[in-house]
Amino acid sequence: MAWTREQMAQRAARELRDGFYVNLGIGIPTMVANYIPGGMSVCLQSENGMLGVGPFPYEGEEDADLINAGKQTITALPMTSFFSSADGFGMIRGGHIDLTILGSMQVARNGDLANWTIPGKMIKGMGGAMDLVAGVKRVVVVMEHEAKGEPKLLEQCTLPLTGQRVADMVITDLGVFTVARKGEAKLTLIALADGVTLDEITAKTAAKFENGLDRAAA
Amino acid sequence: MAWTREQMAQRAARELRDGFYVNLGIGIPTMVANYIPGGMSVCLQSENGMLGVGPFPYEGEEDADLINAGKQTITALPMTSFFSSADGFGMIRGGHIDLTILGSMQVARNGDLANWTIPGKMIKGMGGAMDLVAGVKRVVVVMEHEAKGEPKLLEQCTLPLTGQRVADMVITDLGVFTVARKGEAKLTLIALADGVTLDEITAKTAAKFENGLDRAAA
Amino acid sequence: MSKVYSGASLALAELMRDDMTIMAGGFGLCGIPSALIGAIKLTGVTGLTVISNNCGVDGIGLGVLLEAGQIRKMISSYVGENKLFAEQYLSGKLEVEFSPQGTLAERIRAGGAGIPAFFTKTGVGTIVAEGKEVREFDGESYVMERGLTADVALVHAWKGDAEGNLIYRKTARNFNPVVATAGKVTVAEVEHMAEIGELESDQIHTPGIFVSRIVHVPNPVKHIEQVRTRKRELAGAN
Amino acid sequence: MSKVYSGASLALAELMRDDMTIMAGGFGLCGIPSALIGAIKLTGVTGLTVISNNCGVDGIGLGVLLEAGQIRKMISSYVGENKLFAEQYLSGKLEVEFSPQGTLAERIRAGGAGIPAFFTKTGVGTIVAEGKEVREFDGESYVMERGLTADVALVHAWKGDAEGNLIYRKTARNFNPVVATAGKVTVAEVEHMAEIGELESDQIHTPGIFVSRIVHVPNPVKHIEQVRTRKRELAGAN
Repeated sequence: MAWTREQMAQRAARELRDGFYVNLGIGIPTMVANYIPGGMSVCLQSENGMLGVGPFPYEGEEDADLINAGKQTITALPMTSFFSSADGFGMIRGGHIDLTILGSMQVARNGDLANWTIPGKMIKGMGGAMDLVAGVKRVVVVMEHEAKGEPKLLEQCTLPLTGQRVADMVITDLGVFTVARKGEAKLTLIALADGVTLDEITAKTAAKFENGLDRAAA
Repeated sequence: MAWTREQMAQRAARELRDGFYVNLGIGIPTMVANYIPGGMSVCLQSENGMLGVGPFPYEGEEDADLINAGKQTITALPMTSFFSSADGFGMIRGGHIDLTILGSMQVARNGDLANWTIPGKMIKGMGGAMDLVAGVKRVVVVMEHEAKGEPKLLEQCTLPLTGQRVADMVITDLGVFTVARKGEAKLTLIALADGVTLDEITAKTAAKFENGLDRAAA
Repeated sequence: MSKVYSGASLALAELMRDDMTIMAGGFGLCGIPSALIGAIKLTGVTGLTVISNNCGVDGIGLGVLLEAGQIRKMISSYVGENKLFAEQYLSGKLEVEFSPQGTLAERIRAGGAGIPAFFTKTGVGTIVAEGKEVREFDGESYVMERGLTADVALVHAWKGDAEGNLIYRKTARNFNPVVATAGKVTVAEVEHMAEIGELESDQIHTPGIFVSRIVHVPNPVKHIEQVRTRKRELAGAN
Repeated sequence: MSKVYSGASLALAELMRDDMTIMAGGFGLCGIPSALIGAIKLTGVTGLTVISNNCGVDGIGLGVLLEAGQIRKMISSYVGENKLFAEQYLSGKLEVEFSPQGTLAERIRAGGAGIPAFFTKTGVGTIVAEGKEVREFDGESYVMERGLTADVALVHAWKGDAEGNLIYRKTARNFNPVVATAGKVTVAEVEHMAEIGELESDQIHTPGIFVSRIVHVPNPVKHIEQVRTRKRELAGAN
């Protein structure tokens, strides 16, 4: 009865605000673009050098010179601008992107985030993930609550970190948590997926969290 | 019988090489552009954001959006490119400019250069001078040998420095000196202006120098 | 949420306060945001720290704010064209921090790109390096310089659109592209307002993300500091 | 002294030697200097250190040099698309230094702009910061990263001219403009060779000063890693 991938994307889309510049990661985060509320203007950035990412091209209209950071063919919009990767990451590092929505392998109670490597497996590299979590104003993680029956929300990450105390919110198939990036570590459950109980999410979460459901509902 | 300003510029022009990217300071250095040898291709950079500086405009064709680093109206050439000041100084700091020719108030035997301020007078600021002497591959100074009867080539600069050990060559109205930028301080006279004697230039130079006239002539 | 404002004063509404830090593009009088500077004068704010390569000339550009006594401190590379500047500086009314021009441009770029500090050869062994860390890399000495940001950044562009995309013209580009990145709020004045889509995506100098507010200022008066010309009969001689 | 060479191999003549450091523009297979990479294969040089965001895929782009055993070390942010890479890495034939993508882009820009080191938030508290200086500025921690340069830098542009001026197309721009600034010698391959004056001065992405050699490579084969499309009947739904 947990949320589907589409529902997770839909929930993440509620974090968008009119006028936001947003960087979307690969997978479920990409799907968030399908749920931008009507009338809301949101501009998507791709760190490889593009502001104003359009939808996938029609079949036969793919342009090898026009790809997003996931190396997928995309299209431009009338307001699109292109720039270098150095400028693309200047935007990110300089705090000009309002929101990034990305996947993760683990998130700790204090907002530590691990999503780039599993020791012992072939290391692929972190790509732009470390820059995004360090530089973007607000970091929303969208991920399955568990991986092969193991919780992904932990007291401490066991995988090498992508960033320290960088997550602001975690949306899983079971619910939504907010994370304090400053001060004492604090994870707060603010929503449950339809049909998910507090007991169930507590059982499947390896990090202590506060119950903020009442406050959120109020 | 010393060299005229035109002759000094002419002598400085002998330091140009085909394919060089060159930044010219204000005053006599600007006149060097008039003596680029025929058939030689030299590209002038202006640090405010232009590569390929053309001659002054015809009367009535001045463009307020087209000035050099001396804030003088200029023209563009077919190969001209424009860029930001950050990029203009990136070229300079990154060692992409082959040669700069600039004026100075003092040069020391070890290549120290002082050309931006006189303590006690109103400080105007260094503009781009410190960047140029620190970043350009080769720095040629063109200046009067004396200022109000005082030598400008000294054992040590008395004015606040623009850069430490940055001058490669000094061209004055009395002669030409090379300067060692690395290792022991070493100033070498390699040419005398027409009619100037070794005694005269020695008397008017407050820095010890070696006589390299024979070697230069050989 | 439109970025387009119908006048320079409106474009600054609720942004200005005493003792804030502002930044302005331009080199000499070339590419300066004159209309926005004029609007700042009208707000009457004082105690400003102003980051800009120059400080205009008497009565033009930032000289207007100097005249009105609104500037407390300048961070510049060269202020030689301004008599009033000398007076206020010598009388102690005005504080000045000189940064070499290339270092200033890079400090602004760094500020906009989230880089708090970097090393440069420029200024090593000069008073610019006094009080700053000097460190050797690969046998050469470099001085550490800090990034710069501002509460409000002002730029002048040739063309812009409602998205905030900007294109500059010739050497009027100068400091404007980096200044545009370094303001908490960046306000742009543009000579031509284009329709969305009119500016070619590959040719935009400042992507709209950096610009919060934009105002159309058609046919601005442009001043030239050093008119230099050649005579027509000399054509070909240069 | 013409910068124009009539073929990719000629454009690399006398530049390549064993154990040198090269740098290549491109992101994935987009905007990569394929012809120049092919020409490096033909030179047979080995022991290369290669600075590039990715390492191509098997048989395409830098994958070609990997296949030929010419690369000793990669400095990249992501190499996940290359099976051969994994093999060579695990067998100890290949050394890898990972740099976060934004840090890598900035390190290359810094190298080209004469900046030996800078501070960034990216990677603080991760293995990327291990062994590097971490310092606090205004209450936040930053890690010091070093600039990067190369003996030879290779870029791919859309248009170029004999002066070395370059214009890139869409997201094929990516790392190319910064890579162009960071080579002791930079070699550019261009899809279209323009006459001098044809490229608009305000629209040049890489000024000619950065480009030592240029070669015209018309109609290059371009590969796409992830073809994603929408169906026509869904028009308007997105």
